[in-house]
Amino acid sequence: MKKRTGVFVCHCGINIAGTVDVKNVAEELMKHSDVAHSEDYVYMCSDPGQKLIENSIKEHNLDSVVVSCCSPNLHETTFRNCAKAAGINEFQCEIANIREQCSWVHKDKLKATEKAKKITRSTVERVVKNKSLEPISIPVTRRGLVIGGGIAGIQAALDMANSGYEVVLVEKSPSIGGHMIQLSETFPTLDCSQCILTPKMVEVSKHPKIKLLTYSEVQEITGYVGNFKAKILKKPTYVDPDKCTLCDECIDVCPIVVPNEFDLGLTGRKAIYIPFPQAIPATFTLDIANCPGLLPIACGKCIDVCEPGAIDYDMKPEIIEEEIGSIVLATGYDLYDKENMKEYGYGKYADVLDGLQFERLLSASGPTMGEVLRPSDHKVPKEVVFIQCVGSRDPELHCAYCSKICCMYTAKHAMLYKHHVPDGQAYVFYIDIRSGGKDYEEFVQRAKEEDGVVYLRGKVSKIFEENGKITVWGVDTLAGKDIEINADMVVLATAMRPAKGAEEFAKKLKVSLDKDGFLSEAHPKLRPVESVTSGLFFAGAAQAPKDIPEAVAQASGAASKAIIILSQDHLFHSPMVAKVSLNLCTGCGMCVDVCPYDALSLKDNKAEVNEVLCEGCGTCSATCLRAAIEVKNITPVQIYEMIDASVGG
Amino acid sequence: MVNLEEIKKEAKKILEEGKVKYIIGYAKSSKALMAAPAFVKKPEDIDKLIWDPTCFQNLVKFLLDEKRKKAREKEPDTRPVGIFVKGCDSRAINVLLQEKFITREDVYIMGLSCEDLGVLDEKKIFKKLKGEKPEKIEFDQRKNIVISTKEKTIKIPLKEILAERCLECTSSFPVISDVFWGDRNNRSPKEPFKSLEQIESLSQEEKWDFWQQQLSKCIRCYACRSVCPMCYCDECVVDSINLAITADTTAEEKAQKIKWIEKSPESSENFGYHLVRAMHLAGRCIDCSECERVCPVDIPIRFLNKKLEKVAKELFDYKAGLDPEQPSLVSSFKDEDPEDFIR
Amino acid sequence: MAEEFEPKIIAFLCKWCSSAGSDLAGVSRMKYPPNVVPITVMCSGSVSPLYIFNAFQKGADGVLVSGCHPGDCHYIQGNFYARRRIALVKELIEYIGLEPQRFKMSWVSAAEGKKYTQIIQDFVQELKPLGPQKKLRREK
Amino acid sequence: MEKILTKKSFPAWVKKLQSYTVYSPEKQENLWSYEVIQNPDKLNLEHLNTVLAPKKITYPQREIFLQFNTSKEGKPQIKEVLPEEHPAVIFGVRPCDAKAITLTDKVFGEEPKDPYYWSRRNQTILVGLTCNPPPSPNCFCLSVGGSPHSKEGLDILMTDMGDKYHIDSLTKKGEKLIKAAENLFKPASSKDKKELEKIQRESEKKIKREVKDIKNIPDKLKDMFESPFWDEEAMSCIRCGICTYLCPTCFCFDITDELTSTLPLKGKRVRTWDTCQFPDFTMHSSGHNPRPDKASRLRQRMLHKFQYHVENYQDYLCTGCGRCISLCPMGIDIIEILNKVREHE
Repeated sequence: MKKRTGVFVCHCGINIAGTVDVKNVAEELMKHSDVAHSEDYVYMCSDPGQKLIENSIKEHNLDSVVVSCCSPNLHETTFRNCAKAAGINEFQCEIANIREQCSWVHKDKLKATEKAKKITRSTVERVVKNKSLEPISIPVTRRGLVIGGGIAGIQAALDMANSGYEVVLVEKSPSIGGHMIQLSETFPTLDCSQCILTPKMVEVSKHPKIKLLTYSEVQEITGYVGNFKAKILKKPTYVDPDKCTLCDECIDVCPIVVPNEFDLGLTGRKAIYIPFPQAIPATFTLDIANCPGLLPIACGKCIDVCEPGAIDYDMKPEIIEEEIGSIVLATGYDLYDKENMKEYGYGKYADVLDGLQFERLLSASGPTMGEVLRPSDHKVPKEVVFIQCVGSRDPELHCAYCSKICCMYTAKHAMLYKHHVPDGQAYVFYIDIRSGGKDYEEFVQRAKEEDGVVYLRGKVSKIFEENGKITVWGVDTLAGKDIEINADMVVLATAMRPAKGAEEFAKKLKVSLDKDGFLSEAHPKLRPVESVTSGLFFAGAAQAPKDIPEAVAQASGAASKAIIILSQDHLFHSPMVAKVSLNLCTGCGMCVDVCPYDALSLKDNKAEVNEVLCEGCGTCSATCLRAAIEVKNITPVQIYEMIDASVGG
Repeated sequence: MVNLEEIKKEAKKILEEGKVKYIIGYAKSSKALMAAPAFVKKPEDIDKLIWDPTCFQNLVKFLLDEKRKKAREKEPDTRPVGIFVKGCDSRAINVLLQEKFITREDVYIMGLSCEDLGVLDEKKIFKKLKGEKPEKIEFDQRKNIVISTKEKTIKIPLKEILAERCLECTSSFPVISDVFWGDRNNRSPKEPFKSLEQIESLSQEEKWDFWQQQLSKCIRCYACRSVCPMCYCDECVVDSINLAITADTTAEEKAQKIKWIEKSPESSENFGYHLVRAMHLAGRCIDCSECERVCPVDIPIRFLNKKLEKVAKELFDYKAGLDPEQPSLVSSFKDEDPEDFIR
Repeated sequence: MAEEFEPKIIAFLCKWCSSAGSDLAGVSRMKYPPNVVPITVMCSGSVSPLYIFNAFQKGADGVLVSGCHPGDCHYIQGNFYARRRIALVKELIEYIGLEPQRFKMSWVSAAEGKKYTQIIQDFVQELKPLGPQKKLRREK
Repeated sequence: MEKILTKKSFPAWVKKLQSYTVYSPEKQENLWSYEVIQNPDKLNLEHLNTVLAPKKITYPQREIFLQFNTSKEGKPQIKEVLPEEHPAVIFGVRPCDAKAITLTDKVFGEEPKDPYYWSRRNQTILVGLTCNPPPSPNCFCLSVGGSPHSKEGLDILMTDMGDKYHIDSLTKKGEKLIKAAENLFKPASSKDKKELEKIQRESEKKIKREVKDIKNIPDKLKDMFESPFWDEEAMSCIRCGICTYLCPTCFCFDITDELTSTLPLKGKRVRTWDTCQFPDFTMHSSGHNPRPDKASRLRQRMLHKFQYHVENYQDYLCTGCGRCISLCPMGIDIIEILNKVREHE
């Protein structure tokens, strides 16, 4: 059945009319059997122009419109709204681009006009077979989920909660705080990490809109943007936080001692423990992996001494299901594994430490109460060698990328060391110094000039223990001579890696990872906090090595992206999605293979489209051998007609 | 060595046990040089089964009829169908499994190795016979074929009259089967794509002249499509063979039906058909070259499919029909896929 | 004298990169011959071989398929599938004796107006000496 | 009027026929095919069955009926297209193929006569060749009322007599051809005639394949419409068009419009061969298909040839050329089917 299409050719002043005979284009299209009306006007996008379109839609009772003008990127919305205003479906309006793709790039008026006719007619052929479509509306569950309770996760959770949305914050360890809470002072201002972080942690725990789930892990995420379902496993702590008074009695009686993760093994802890004094939630956790057993006969000392009876051996793991609308992933980082760093004697010599261990040594609440002492003999180290790029920027053996923060924290370490041990000497081996960032370069200079840290440009070739000292062989490429330092302590700026287990986790969420295992964003420049899966956003070091300010900034970015979704009760999705002709589909599943959005699946041996997930790319339709699947309003039959028009056939 | 008696024994057994609905095998036809498909339902009929180099047909095609039949029946008999498969045929089964057209339970695969031989090429033989009618044929120790016509009896070494595809075959035994006869010796022809060279070495214009001359012969009887086990669509994209319309197909849907090619056997239309067919078989064709065998006007169709088989192997290291789990050639990619042709 | 042969080119441009790239060429007022008529598709991955053969059958003298650079696809992977499919089409077309110069694929990003201009200019120059494409064209 | 023409002077005769388009079987690679003869000296009449019968000349696979040209306002202009008049001679026509043409003549001769068919047919002169030896191992013309030397439908029948041809001119058209080069022919002697009879007798003996008492087949078929017999026979059919497209007697066609321009809408209406073996042949636009499966299609082919056509034209729609047997990819054999029909209870 014939359509009544209106064709409106815009002069765009002389931008189009200068090279294209617009009247001629309008006349030519009048010959088309589906074109009921065509005219040209100087500025279609102007108010009078839009009025003109609206009026002739009514006057000639058109059911579809082609506007021949500039690129659809500019005025498609304008004219679709205008069509809508005149009472026809917005998807019955298409734009023929005769400016950017015609009048502006050609000189010969005759040929440009011929081309403009073809482009316009091609668009008419398309519109003639366009269907009226309604945007797909998706109800939104207006709650957020933040995975990871480090600084990034905390920031994102707070931002979302403070803008009035409920947030579930899931942290796998017993307390939030992440790595930042382990740090002593932070560059470049040297303010105390715990002092600035703990208020935020408390705010989280007290926030009426934040549901905090520590010692918990997200097991599964199903659904799609606006309508995710999360399955969360809450591991039993065997201690009821409400009853626990933090009296420490249990610690005293617990017979088991294991390395303390918080101090990175520099100290020990009991099987029942509180990760660190300011832990949130402030309560004890019974580490079942190391506890002799939950039966009074096995041990049961803690349960005996617990006055308030907070300890409950019968606590069971529970599965919590949460419905959420958008998700922020902030799974953070870990340091490059000891195992890979044998050449530096790391893990072999007690006095070879990694950056975080050294942070603990420097920390006032650390194992040495802030005194810098050698783990081996608790002597004050007089000569300390700091080595940068340990594992980073080493494509052959380790990680190709730069861990970004090491230059700065090494400078900080050296500086703080000098503050603690003014008569000590700090050496830094570096490849080159990367100190981009506000006050960063000045900070490094301060370390060199004020604190006399010796920077040696070069790599370390060997580290070995020799009569109580750690001998470091290296080379100073600037001086061009070999260096040997008999150090008391060596601190390695080891590379930042995605948090352990992040990979499996990413698989569960179907987010793609880059070659280094960091979360890969939808677009490196323009969509840096979004994943390709809509409704899923990234924050912090899980996406790439970052320092605190960057992590916080990205967290707020991710939060606001997440909020954009939560702020509406319905999302609208383009209805130009794939459609299956069931009578043609043989269920071979090739379309399912190629769909980047998991929008396709097989049901009773036929392909099925999840319209909410489908982005309408059409790769399925080109893959299907039997043309059983096509994208609405850009179907093969439309392309077929457009080819005709475009060759002028 | 494949022993026909063993095959018959197995056939008898599974029919008696009712393990299979029926068996698709080979029997003699009225033409001495070509066996015909046999559909054996009763144990007493197994004696018509044969196995020799005249068993050209890729019987996998008949699984399509079986599937259609099942779809029509109210309470279909869900037992598997027993089917004779050669090496190439078995790869076809893998592709059908890969594309979920059949399930493993639908078939009881009776694998037959071609061992060091393969099947005959009738055309090669007719050349040798110069038009005389073969009355009867015999094979002596898988070395020669002895053909008796009214006038004389001639002995031809089998190698001389084996089908081209068999000479270029890399796995002459079934890669998937429930029962198996014969040996599994992989043969590795020096140049599995040798036969293509005669065309590849031509100049652009010579290539065109060759294909132009060949494809303009096409009378669009669609035997190539009809015999191909991969051509299982109810409706062929390029030219409706069986309009997949149902009572609730709207007039508009019918109107939207694209005529990618016309019915006329004109050069452009014939190219349209054969090009699309070749594309649709890329990564799916398992080189049974039935299409070429059945072509009544001798179009070397295999050269089209074989070419894309070669491209798939060389550019994407993809071989069809070896693994039902692998994704299809065009529904997968590698980051390192070549793109030197892209600007 | 006879009028110079003007090849007809159909260009399948992906909406997000190549079409935007050709828009940029316009915005920057670059100049290229009017022989090319663009058909904007959502993704180079949606260009079926049928479209390409059909364009030649309907008398196109050259066909271009252009998409986002690998890794930049708006739809993550569409252009990777396109790359494979088009490679097959290209080999096939050449094999049956159509001049390979008549079929091209390119990566044109939204920022590469210049590249698009260059591609079209070169394409037209390459096609002119070949004359009209009659091999696959339907008799009129 | 019987004459003798030496093989040596055969080309000379053909050369005298410039006013005609001359077709003759030509060997291409392994196949024989009727082609326009450019060089009469290359003529070779030792051909086996051509893949396509001369039907491809008298009833081509594609026929343009008309051209149309529409415009938005005003009604479409339509121009009928008749095949341009060119007299043609076809040499080496096998008696079975000539017989086949007489069958299609009847069908297309029904009122209203088919102008496209007849404008070609009236222009075509058929010069036959006695089949000695038979051109195909599957020849069975004798079973369906033909013979290797049948004159039916021919304008001239040539018979190979070693170094010469016996020329039997049967119609005015035939006379005309001989007149074109009368001096090349000498009258046939009584000796020649004797030899001819011998050759013809022998040629009949050489036809080995046969359909047993075919006369009863039509009645037999009447009662077999519902028989499961067809399911069995059709099992190995792959629904291709070989048997029917290659059949010299099959005449079914389809009519489609082919566009040459879409704005304005222009195109041609063409007739192309179609076949009852394609599933969409009987597909209704409702989606209902009265012949839903291979069995019903094979049955249709058999019943049309040996029941319906007999009822309508008192003749089998089969001339025993054996093409459908020789070229069926799955070895379906029309003779075996008919013989089974005969035994069918």
